[in-house]
Amino acid sequence: METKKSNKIKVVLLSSIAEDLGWDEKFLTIEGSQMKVFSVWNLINSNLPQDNIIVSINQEITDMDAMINPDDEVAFMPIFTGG
Amino acid sequence: METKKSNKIKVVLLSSIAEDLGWDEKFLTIEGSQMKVFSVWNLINSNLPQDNIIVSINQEITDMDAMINPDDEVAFMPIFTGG
Amino acid sequence: MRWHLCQFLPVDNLRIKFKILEETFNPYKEFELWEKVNKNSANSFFIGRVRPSDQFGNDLKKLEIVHYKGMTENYIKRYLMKISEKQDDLCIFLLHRIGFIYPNEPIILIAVSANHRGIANKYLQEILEFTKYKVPFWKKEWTFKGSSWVKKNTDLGF
Amino acid sequence: MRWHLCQFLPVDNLRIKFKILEETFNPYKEFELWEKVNKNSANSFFIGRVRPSDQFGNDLKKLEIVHYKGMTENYIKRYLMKISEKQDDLCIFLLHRIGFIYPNEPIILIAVSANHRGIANKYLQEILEFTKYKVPFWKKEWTFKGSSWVKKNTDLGF
Repeated sequence: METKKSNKIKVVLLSSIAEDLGWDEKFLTIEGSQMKVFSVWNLINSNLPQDNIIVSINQEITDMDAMINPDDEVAFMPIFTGG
Repeated sequence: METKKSNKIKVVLLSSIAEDLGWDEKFLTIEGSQMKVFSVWNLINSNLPQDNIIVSINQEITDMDAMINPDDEVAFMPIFTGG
Repeated sequence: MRWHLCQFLPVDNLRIKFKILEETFNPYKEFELWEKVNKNSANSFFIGRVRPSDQFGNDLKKLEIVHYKGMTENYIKRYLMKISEKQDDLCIFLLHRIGFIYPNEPIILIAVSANHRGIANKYLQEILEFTKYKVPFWKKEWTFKGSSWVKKNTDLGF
Repeated sequence: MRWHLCQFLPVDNLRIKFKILEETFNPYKEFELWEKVNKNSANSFFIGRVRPSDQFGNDLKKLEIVHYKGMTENYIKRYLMKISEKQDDLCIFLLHRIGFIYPNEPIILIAVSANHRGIANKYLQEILEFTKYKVPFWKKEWTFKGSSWVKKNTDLGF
Protein backbone atom coordinates (compact mmCIF):
# COMPACT_ATOMS: atom_id res chain seq x y z
CA MET A 1 0.00 0.00 0.00
CA GLU A 2 2.88 2.39 0.74
CA THR A 3 4.92 3.95 -2.02
CA LYS A 4 8.50 2.97 -1.45
CA LYS A 5 10.31 5.92 0.11
CA SER A 6 13.31 7.27 -1.76
CA ASN A 7 16.56 7.37 0.16
CA LYS A 8 18.18 9.84 -2.16
CA ILE A 9 18.99 13.51 -1.73
CA LYS A 10 20.00 16.00 -4.37
CA VAL A 11 23.17 17.99 -3.77
CA VAL A 12 23.68 21.26 -5.63
CA LEU A 13 26.91 23.29 -5.75
CA LEU A 14 27.06 26.85 -6.95
CA SER A 15 29.58 29.34 -8.29
CA SER A 16 33.20 28.79 -7.19
CA ILE A 17 32.29 25.70 -5.13
CA ALA A 18 30.98 23.92 -8.22
CA GLU A 19 34.11 24.95 -10.07
CA ASP A 20 36.47 23.87 -7.28
CA LEU A 21 34.87 20.44 -6.91
CA GLY A 22 34.26 19.98 -10.62
CA TRP A 23 30.52 19.23 -10.56
CA ASP A 24 27.27 21.10 -9.85
CA GLU A 25 24.59 18.49 -9.21
CA LYS A 26 24.63 14.97 -7.76
CA PHE A 27 22.23 12.52 -6.16
CA LEU A 28 23.45 10.85 -2.97
CA THR A 29 21.99 7.88 -1.14
CA ILE A 30 21.64 8.59 2.56
CA GLU A 31 21.90 6.06 5.37
CA GLY A 32 18.82 5.98 7.63
CA SER A 33 15.99 8.50 7.33
CA GLN A 34 17.84 11.76 8.11
CA MET A 35 21.28 13.24 7.90
CA LYS A 36 22.94 16.47 9.02
CA VAL A 37 23.91 19.02 6.35
CA PHE A 38 27.36 18.98 7.89
CA SER A 39 27.72 15.25 7.18
CA VAL A 40 26.83 15.81 3.52
CA TRP A 41 29.42 18.55 3.36
CA ASN A 42 32.05 16.18 4.78
CA LEU A 43 30.99 13.47 2.36
CA ILE A 44 31.41 15.58 -0.79
CA ASN A 45 34.03 18.04 0.26
CA SER A 46 37.54 17.57 -0.97
CA ASN A 47 39.29 20.14 1.20
CA LEU A 48 37.47 23.46 0.96
CA PRO A 49 37.32 25.62 4.10
CA GLN A 50 33.86 25.59 5.65
CA ASP A 51 33.77 29.29 6.57
CA ASN A 52 31.54 31.64 4.64
CA ILE A 53 29.65 28.83 3.01
CA ILE A 54 25.92 29.43 2.67
CA VAL A 55 23.74 26.33 2.96
CA SER A 56 20.16 25.81 1.83
CA ILE A 57 17.67 22.98 2.08
CA ASN A 58 14.93 23.07 -0.54
CA GLN A 59 16.13 26.54 -1.50
CA GLU A 60 15.66 28.03 1.97
CA ILE A 61 18.82 29.19 3.73
CA THR A 62 19.69 27.15 6.82
CA ASP A 63 22.87 26.03 8.62
CA MET A 64 25.27 23.08 8.83
CA ASP A 65 23.37 21.54 11.77
CA ALA A 66 20.03 21.29 9.97
CA MET A 67 18.66 17.83 9.12
CA ILE A 68 18.12 16.62 5.58
CA ASN A 69 15.32 14.22 4.74
CA PRO A 70 15.04 11.95 1.72
CA ASP A 71 14.11 13.81 -1.50
CA ASP A 72 15.44 17.09 -0.14
CA GLU A 73 17.65 19.36 -2.21
CA VAL A 74 20.68 20.63 -0.30
CA ALA A 75 22.90 23.34 -1.76
CA PHE A 76 26.31 24.77 -0.89
CA MET A 77 27.23 28.24 -2.12
CA PRO A 78 29.74 31.00 -1.43
CA ILE A 79 28.55 34.40 -0.16
CA PHE A 80 26.51 36.32 -2.68
CA THR A 81 28.51 38.79 -4.73
CA GLY A 82 25.69 40.77 -6.17
CA GLY A 83 24.66 42.13 -9.45
CA MET B 1 34.08 114.01 -19.53
CA GLU B 2 31.88 111.98 -17.16
CA THR B 3 28.88 109.99 -18.39
CA LYS B 4 25.88 111.22 -16.51
CA LYS B 5 25.03 108.77 -13.76
CA SER B 6 21.56 107.25 -13.76
CA ASN B 7 19.50 107.68 -10.63
CA LYS B 8 17.14 104.86 -11.48
CA ILE B 9 16.75 101.37 -10.06
CA LYS B 10 14.79 98.49 -11.49
CA VAL B 11 12.30 96.80 -9.18
CA VAL B 12 11.16 93.28 -9.99
CA LEU B 13 8.30 91.42 -8.30
CA LEU B 14 7.78 87.70 -8.63
CA SER B 15 5.05 85.12 -8.24
CA SER B 16 2.25 86.01 -5.79
CA ILE B 17 3.83 89.38 -4.97
CA ALA B 18 3.60 90.48 -8.59
CA GLU B 19 0.02 89.26 -8.66
CA ASP B 20 -0.93 90.97 -5.39
CA LEU B 21 0.53 94.33 -6.41
CA GLY B 22 -0.57 94.06 -10.02
CA TRP B 23 2.80 94.64 -11.72
CA ASP B 24 6.08 92.78 -12.18
CA GLU B 25 8.67 95.35 -13.27
CA LYS B 26 9.09 99.06 -12.63
CA PHE B 27 11.87 101.67 -12.73
CA LEU B 28 12.08 103.96 -9.71
CA THR B 29 14.07 107.15 -9.28
CA ILE B 30 16.04 107.16 -6.06
CA GLU B 31 16.93 110.17 -3.96
CA GLY B 32 20.66 110.54 -3.33
CA SER B 33 23.15 107.86 -4.34
CA GLN B 34 21.99 104.92 -2.21
CA MET B 35 18.86 103.53 -0.65
CA LYS B 36 18.00 100.66 1.67
CA VAL B 37 16.08 97.70 0.25
CA PHE B 38 13.66 98.20 3.08
CA SER B 39 12.87 101.73 1.91
CA VAL B 40 12.10 100.47 -1.57
CA TRP B 41 9.80 97.87 -0.07
CA ASN B 42 7.96 100.58 1.86
CA LEU B 43 7.75 102.73 -1.22
CA ILE B 44 6.10 100.10 -3.41
CA ASN B 45 4.28 98.00 -0.90
CA SER B 46 0.56 98.37 -0.52
CA ASN B 47 0.06 96.32 2.64
CA LEU B 48 1.74 92.94 2.22
CA PRO B 49 3.34 91.39 5.31
CA GLN B 50 7.11 91.57 5.19
CA ASP B 51 7.74 88.09 6.65
CA ASN B 52 9.04 85.34 4.42
CA ILE B 53 9.91 87.72 1.64
CA ILE B 54 13.13 86.92 -0.18
CA VAL B 55 15.08 89.89 -1.46
CA SER B 56 17.76 90.04 -4.12
CA ILE B 57 20.02 92.75 -5.50
CA ASN B 58 21.30 92.08 -8.99
CA GLN B 59 19.98 88.55 -8.67
CA GLU B 60 21.95 87.70 -5.53
CA ILE B 61 19.94 87.03 -2.38
CA THR B 62 20.42 89.64 0.32
CA ASP B 63 18.33 91.21 3.10
CA MET B 64 16.12 94.25 3.76
CA ASP B 65 19.04 96.22 5.25
CA ALA B 66 21.24 95.98 2.16
CA MET B 67 21.96 99.14 0.16
CA ILE B 68 20.85 99.67 -3.41
CA ASN B 69 22.89 101.74 -5.84
CA PRO B 70 21.74 103.39 -9.06
CA ASP B 71 21.25 100.91 -11.94
CA ASP B 72 20.77 98.01 -9.53
CA GLU B 73 17.98 95.51 -9.97
CA VAL B 74 16.17 94.75 -6.73
CA ALA B 75 13.64 91.93 -6.54
CA PHE B 76 11.04 90.83 -4.01
CA MET B 77 9.82 87.27 -4.04
CA PRO B 78 7.97 84.79 -1.82
CA ILE B 79 9.72 81.62 -0.59
CA PHE B 80 10.56 79.18 -3.34
CA THR B 81 8.00 76.46 -3.80
CA GLY B 82 9.97 74.13 -5.90
CA GLY B 83 9.52 72.09 -9.00
CA MET C 1 3.83 87.43 -15.82
CA ARG C 2 7.21 86.99 -17.48
CA TRP C 3 7.69 84.42 -20.22
CA HIS C 4 10.97 82.87 -21.23
CA LEU C 5 12.45 81.04 -24.13
CA CYS C 6 13.62 77.48 -24.05
CA GLN C 7 17.16 77.45 -22.81
CA PHE C 8 19.99 75.00 -23.14
CA LEU C 9 22.97 75.70 -20.97
CA PRO C 10 25.90 73.33 -21.08
CA VAL C 11 28.21 74.34 -18.26
CA ASP C 12 31.88 74.24 -19.14
CA ASN C 13 31.94 70.74 -20.53
CA LEU C 14 29.93 67.60 -21.14
CA ARG C 15 29.81 66.69 -17.47
CA ILE C 16 27.14 69.18 -16.39
CA LYS C 17 24.14 70.09 -18.43
CA PHE C 18 20.83 71.70 -17.67
CA LYS C 19 17.86 73.02 -19.54
CA ILE C 20 14.89 75.13 -18.59
CA LEU C 21 12.08 74.27 -20.97
CA GLU C 22 8.74 75.77 -21.86
CA GLU C 23 7.49 72.70 -23.74
CA THR C 24 6.86 69.18 -22.63
CA PHE C 25 9.50 66.53 -23.30
CA ASN C 26 10.03 62.78 -23.45
CA PRO C 27 12.22 61.98 -20.44
CA TYR C 28 13.35 58.60 -21.78
CA LYS C 29 14.61 60.13 -25.02
CA GLU C 30 16.45 62.76 -22.99
CA PHE C 31 18.04 60.11 -20.75
CA GLU C 32 19.07 57.99 -23.69
CA LEU C 33 20.63 60.86 -25.62
CA TRP C 34 22.45 62.03 -22.52
CA GLU C 35 23.76 58.64 -21.49
CA LYS C 36 25.24 58.11 -24.97
CA VAL C 37 28.02 60.53 -24.03
CA ASN C 38 28.00 59.95 -20.26
CA LYS C 39 28.20 56.21 -19.78
CA ASN C 40 29.18 55.30 -16.24
CA SER C 41 28.68 52.16 -14.19
CA ALA C 42 26.12 53.73 -11.84
CA ASN C 43 23.31 55.79 -13.34
CA SER C 44 20.50 57.24 -11.24
CA PHE C 45 17.47 58.99 -12.67
CA PHE C 46 14.42 60.78 -11.42
CA ILE C 47 11.27 61.94 -13.17
CA GLY C 48 8.80 64.13 -11.32
CA ARG C 49 5.33 64.39 -12.85
CA VAL C 50 2.40 66.69 -12.18
CA ARG C 51 -0.06 65.19 -9.68
CA PRO C 52 -3.69 64.92 -10.78
CA SER C 53 -4.96 67.00 -7.82
CA ASP C 54 -4.09 70.29 -6.13
CA GLN C 55 -2.99 70.88 -2.52
CA PHE C 56 -6.63 70.88 -1.37
CA GLY C 57 -7.54 67.65 -3.16
CA ASN C 58 -9.42 69.22 -6.09
CA ASP C 59 -8.92 68.01 -9.65
CA LEU C 60 -6.02 69.88 -11.15
CA LYS C 61 -6.41 71.46 -14.56
CA LYS C 62 -2.78 72.52 -14.93
CA LEU C 63 0.24 73.58 -12.97
CA GLU C 64 2.11 76.80 -13.66
CA ILE C 65 5.78 77.21 -12.86
CA VAL C 66 7.43 80.62 -12.85
CA HIS C 67 11.13 81.35 -12.50
CA TYR C 68 13.28 84.48 -12.19
CA LYS C 69 15.07 84.57 -15.49
CA GLY C 70 18.82 84.87 -15.04
CA MET C 71 18.87 84.32 -11.29
CA THR C 72 17.34 80.85 -11.48
CA GLU C 73 19.82 79.74 -14.13
CA ASN C 74 22.78 81.17 -12.22
CA TYR C 75 21.79 79.51 -8.97
CA ILE C 76 21.50 76.13 -10.66
CA LYS C 77 24.72 76.54 -12.59
CA ARG C 78 26.76 77.56 -9.55
CA TYR C 79 25.34 74.74 -7.45
CA LEU C 80 26.00 72.06 -10.06
CA MET C 81 29.53 73.30 -10.58
CA LYS C 82 30.17 73.21 -6.83
CA ILE C 83 29.01 69.59 -6.65
CA SER C 84 31.09 68.52 -9.59
CA GLU C 85 34.20 70.01 -7.99
CA LYS C 86 33.63 67.90 -4.87
CA GLN C 87 33.25 64.67 -6.80
CA ASP C 88 35.22 64.30 -9.98
CA ASP C 89 33.54 61.31 -11.61
CA LEU C 90 30.06 62.85 -11.66
CA CYS C 91 28.02 63.63 -14.75
CA ILE C 92 24.85 65.59 -14.14
CA PHE C 93 21.85 66.39 -16.29
CA LEU C 94 18.98 68.51 -14.99
CA LEU C 95 15.93 69.50 -16.96
CA HIS C 96 13.19 71.67 -15.49
CA ARG C 97 9.89 72.81 -16.94
CA ILE C 98 8.42 76.27 -16.60
CA GLY C 99 5.07 77.54 -17.90
CA PHE C 100 1.88 75.48 -17.97
CA ILE C 101 2.23 71.78 -17.28
CA TYR C 102 -0.67 69.34 -17.38
CA PRO C 103 -1.39 66.39 -15.07
CA ASN C 104 1.06 63.52 -15.61
CA GLU C 105 3.43 65.59 -17.71
CA PRO C 106 7.03 65.64 -16.48
CA ILE C 107 8.16 68.73 -14.52
CA ILE C 108 11.66 67.67 -13.69
CA LEU C 109 14.21 65.16 -14.88
CA ILE C 110 17.49 64.51 -13.11
CA ALA C 111 20.21 62.14 -14.24
CA VAL C 112 23.43 61.55 -12.32
CA SER C 113 26.09 59.09 -13.31
CA ALA C 114 29.17 58.08 -11.32
CA ASN C 115 31.52 55.17 -10.81
CA HIS C 116 29.63 54.01 -7.73
CA ARG C 117 25.97 53.60 -6.97
CA GLY C 118 26.14 55.33 -3.57
CA ILE C 119 27.56 58.48 -5.14
CA ALA C 120 25.05 58.57 -7.98
CA ASN C 121 22.09 58.12 -5.62
CA LYS C 122 23.39 60.60 -3.06
CA TYR C 123 23.84 63.45 -5.53
CA LEU C 124 20.60 62.73 -7.32
CA GLN C 125 18.75 63.22 -4.04
CA GLU C 126 20.74 66.32 -3.16
CA ILE C 127 19.99 67.92 -6.51
CA LEU C 128 16.32 67.05 -6.20
CA GLU C 129 16.03 68.66 -2.75
CA PHE C 130 18.00 71.64 -4.02
CA THR C 131 15.49 72.27 -6.82
CA LYS C 132 12.63 72.03 -4.32
CA TYR C 133 13.95 74.44 -1.69
CA LYS C 134 16.84 76.53 -2.97
CA VAL C 135 16.03 77.55 -6.51
CA PRO C 136 13.78 80.46 -7.50
CA PHE C 137 10.81 78.47 -8.82
CA TRP C 138 7.21 79.13 -7.86
CA LYS C 139 4.16 76.99 -8.41
CA LYS C 140 0.59 77.96 -9.09
CA GLU C 141 -2.19 75.45 -9.27
CA TRP C 142 -5.06 75.92 -11.69
CA THR C 143 -8.29 74.02 -11.08
CA PHE C 144 -11.54 74.34 -13.00
CA LYS C 145 -12.67 76.92 -10.44
CA GLY C 146 -9.65 79.21 -10.22
CA SER C 147 -5.98 79.33 -9.35
CA SER C 148 -3.79 79.68 -6.28
CA TRP C 149 -0.10 79.97 -5.53
CA VAL C 150 1.40 77.06 -3.65
CA LYS C 151 2.57 78.28 -0.23
CA LYS C 152 4.95 75.51 0.73
CA ASN C 153 6.93 72.63 -0.73
CA THR C 154 5.68 69.08 -1.06
CA ASP C 155 7.32 66.92 1.57
CA LEU C 156 9.36 63.78 1.07
CA GLY C 157 6.41 61.54 1.90
CA PHE C 158 7.61 60.03 5.18
CA MET D 1 27.41 25.60 -14.95
CA ARG D 2 23.66 25.86 -15.08
CA TRP D 3 21.95 27.87 -17.79
CA HIS D 4 18.53 29.36 -17.54
CA LEU D 5 15.86 30.66 -19.81
CA CYS D 6 14.68 34.22 -19.94
CA GLN D 7 12.03 34.63 -17.32
CA PHE D 8 9.24 37.07 -16.85
CA LEU D 9 7.56 36.94 -13.48
CA PRO D 10 4.77 39.37 -12.76
CA VAL D 11 3.99 39.05 -9.07
CA ASP D 12 0.30 39.17 -8.25
CA ASN D 13 -0.54 42.31 -10.14
CA LEU D 14 0.83 45.20 -12.14
CA ARG D 15 2.50 46.79 -9.13
CA ILE D 16 5.48 44.43 -8.86
CA LYS D 17 7.33 43.01 -11.79
CA PHE D 18 10.71 41.45 -12.25
CA LYS D 19 12.61 39.65 -14.94
CA ILE D 20 15.81 37.64 -14.99
CA LEU D 21 17.25 37.90 -18.47
CA GLU D 22 19.94 36.11 -20.42
CA GLU D 23 20.12 38.70 -23.22
CA THR D 24 21.01 42.36 -23.17
CA PHE D 25 18.22 44.94 -23.11
CA ASN D 26 17.52 48.60 -23.73
CA PRO D 27 16.84 50.06 -20.29
CA TYR D 28 15.08 53.16 -21.62
CA LYS D 29 12.61 51.12 -23.64
CA GLU D 30 11.95 49.00 -20.55
CA PHE D 31 11.37 52.09 -18.40
CA GLU D 32 9.08 53.65 -20.93
CA LEU D 33 6.95 50.53 -21.41
CA TRP D 34 6.74 50.06 -17.68
CA GLU D 35 5.84 53.64 -16.83
CA LYS D 36 2.98 53.57 -19.35
CA VAL D 37 1.00 51.48 -16.87
CA ASN D 38 2.63 52.78 -13.68
CA LYS D 39 2.48 56.55 -13.88
CA ASN D 40 3.08 58.15 -10.52
CA SER D 41 4.28 61.61 -9.51
CA ALA D 42 7.68 60.40 -8.25
CA ASN D 43 9.66 57.99 -10.40
CA SER D 44 13.16 56.83 -9.51
CA PHE D 45 15.34 54.71 -11.75
CA PHE D 46 18.71 53.06 -11.63
CA ILE D 47 20.83 51.45 -14.32
CA GLY D 48 23.96 49.53 -13.35
CA ARG D 49 26.43 48.85 -16.16
CA VAL D 50 29.46 46.58 -16.40
CA ARG D 51 32.70 48.41 -15.56
CA PRO D 52 35.49 48.29 -18.14
CA SER D 53 37.98 46.75 -15.70
CA ASP D 54 38.07 43.88 -13.22
CA GLN D 55 38.67 44.06 -9.43
CA PHE D 56 42.47 44.10 -10.01
CA GLY D 57 42.37 46.88 -12.60
CA ASN D 58 42.85 44.71 -15.69
CA ASP D 59 40.80 45.24 -18.85
CA LEU D 60 37.60 43.27 -18.54
CA LYS D 61 36.54 41.03 -21.42
CA LYS D 62 33.18 40.09 -19.97
CA LEU D 63 31.34 39.56 -16.72
CA GLU D 64 29.50 36.37 -15.92
CA ILE D 65 26.58 36.28 -13.51
CA VAL D 66 25.24 33.00 -12.16
CA HIS D 67 22.11 32.50 -10.08
CA TYR D 68 20.44 29.58 -8.29
CA LYS D 69 17.40 28.95 -10.40
CA GLY D 70 14.25 28.90 -8.31
CA MET D 71 15.80 30.16 -5.10
CA THR D 72 16.93 33.47 -6.59
CA GLU D 73 13.49 34.15 -8.05
CA ASN D 74 11.73 33.25 -4.80
CA TYR D 75 13.97 35.45 -2.70
CA ILE D 76 13.34 38.44 -4.96
CA LYS D 77 9.63 37.80 -5.18
CA ARG D 78 9.17 37.49 -1.42
CA TYR D 79 11.23 40.59 -0.73
CA LEU D 80 9.39 42.76 -3.24
CA MET D 81 6.02 41.59 -1.93
CA LYS D 82 7.07 42.43 1.63
CA ILE D 83 8.04 45.96 0.59
CA SER D 84 4.84 46.55 -1.30
CA GLU D 85 2.81 45.53 1.76
CA LYS D 86 4.59 48.16 3.85
CA GLN D 87 3.97 50.94 1.36
CA ASP D 88 0.80 50.80 -0.63
CA ASP D 89 1.45 53.33 -3.37
CA LEU D 90 4.64 51.67 -4.66
CA CYS D 91 5.13 50.23 -8.12
CA ILE D 92 8.35 48.29 -8.58
CA PHE D 93 10.16 46.96 -11.62
CA LEU D 94 13.40 44.99 -11.31
CA LEU D 95 15.32 43.52 -14.20
CA HIS D 96 18.53 41.57 -13.65
CA ARG D 97 20.91 40.01 -16.16
CA ILE D 98 22.53 36.60 -15.85
CA GLY D 99 25.04 34.95 -18.21
CA PHE D 100 27.78 36.83 -20.04
CA ILE D 101 27.61 40.61 -19.99
CA TYR D 102 30.06 42.86 -21.81
CA PRO D 103 31.59 46.16 -20.66
CA ASN D 104 29.03 48.98 -20.61
CA GLU D 105 26.08 46.64 -21.03
CA PRO D 106 23.36 46.98 -18.38
CA ILE D 107 23.34 44.38 -15.57
CA ILE D 108 20.50 45.75 -13.51
CA LEU D 109 17.59 48.08 -13.93
CA ILE D 110 15.38 49.22 -11.07
CA ALA D 111 12.33 51.44 -11.32
CA VAL D 112 10.25 52.53 -8.37
CA SER D 113 7.32 54.88 -8.54
CA ALA D 114 5.37 56.37 -5.65
CA ASN D 115 3.35 59.43 -4.71
CA HIS D 116 6.34 61.06 -3.03
CA ARG D 117 9.95 61.46 -4.04
CA GLY D 118 11.34 60.39 -0.65
CA ILE D 119 9.52 57.08 -0.82
CA ALA D 120 10.54 56.35 -4.42
CA ASN D 121 14.21 57.10 -3.71
CA LYS D 122 14.27 55.22 -0.42
CA TYR D 123 12.91 51.97 -1.83
CA LEU D 124 15.01 52.20 -4.96
CA GLN D 125 18.13 52.25 -2.79
CA GLU D 126 16.86 49.46 -0.56
CA ILE D 127 16.14 47.22 -3.53
CA LEU D 128 19.55 47.98 -5.02
CA GLU D 129 21.39 47.03 -1.80
CA PHE D 130 19.20 43.95 -1.50
CA THR D 131 20.26 42.68 -4.93
CA LYS D 132 23.91 43.27 -4.02
CA TYR D 133 23.95 41.45 -0.67
CA LYS D 134 20.89 39.30 -0.14
CA VAL D 135 20.12 37.58 -3.41
CA PRO D 136 21.86 34.44 -4.71
CA PHE D 137 23.87 36.01 -7.53
CA TRP D 138 27.54 35.38 -8.14
CA LYS D 139 29.95 37.25 -10.35
CA LYS D 140 32.91 36.00 -12.32
CA GLU D 141 35.23 38.33 -14.17
CA TRP D 142 36.78 37.27 -17.47
CA THR D 143 39.85 39.11 -18.69
CA PHE D 144 41.97 38.28 -21.71
CA LYS D 145 44.21 36.16 -19.47
CA GLY D 146 41.68 34.10 -17.55
CA SER D 147 38.76 34.31 -15.15
CA SER D 148 38.17 34.67 -11.43
CA TRP D 149 35.17 34.68 -9.12
CA VAL D 150 34.53 37.96 -7.35
CA LYS D 151 35.03 37.44 -3.62
CA LYS D 152 33.16 40.43 -2.24
CA ASN D 153 30.64 43.07 -3.20
CA THR D 154 31.43 46.42 -4.72
CA ASP D 155 30.99 49.15 -2.14
CA LEU D 156 28.82 52.22 -2.27
CA GLY D 157 31.75 54.41 -3.25
CA PHE D 158 32.05 56.59 -0.15
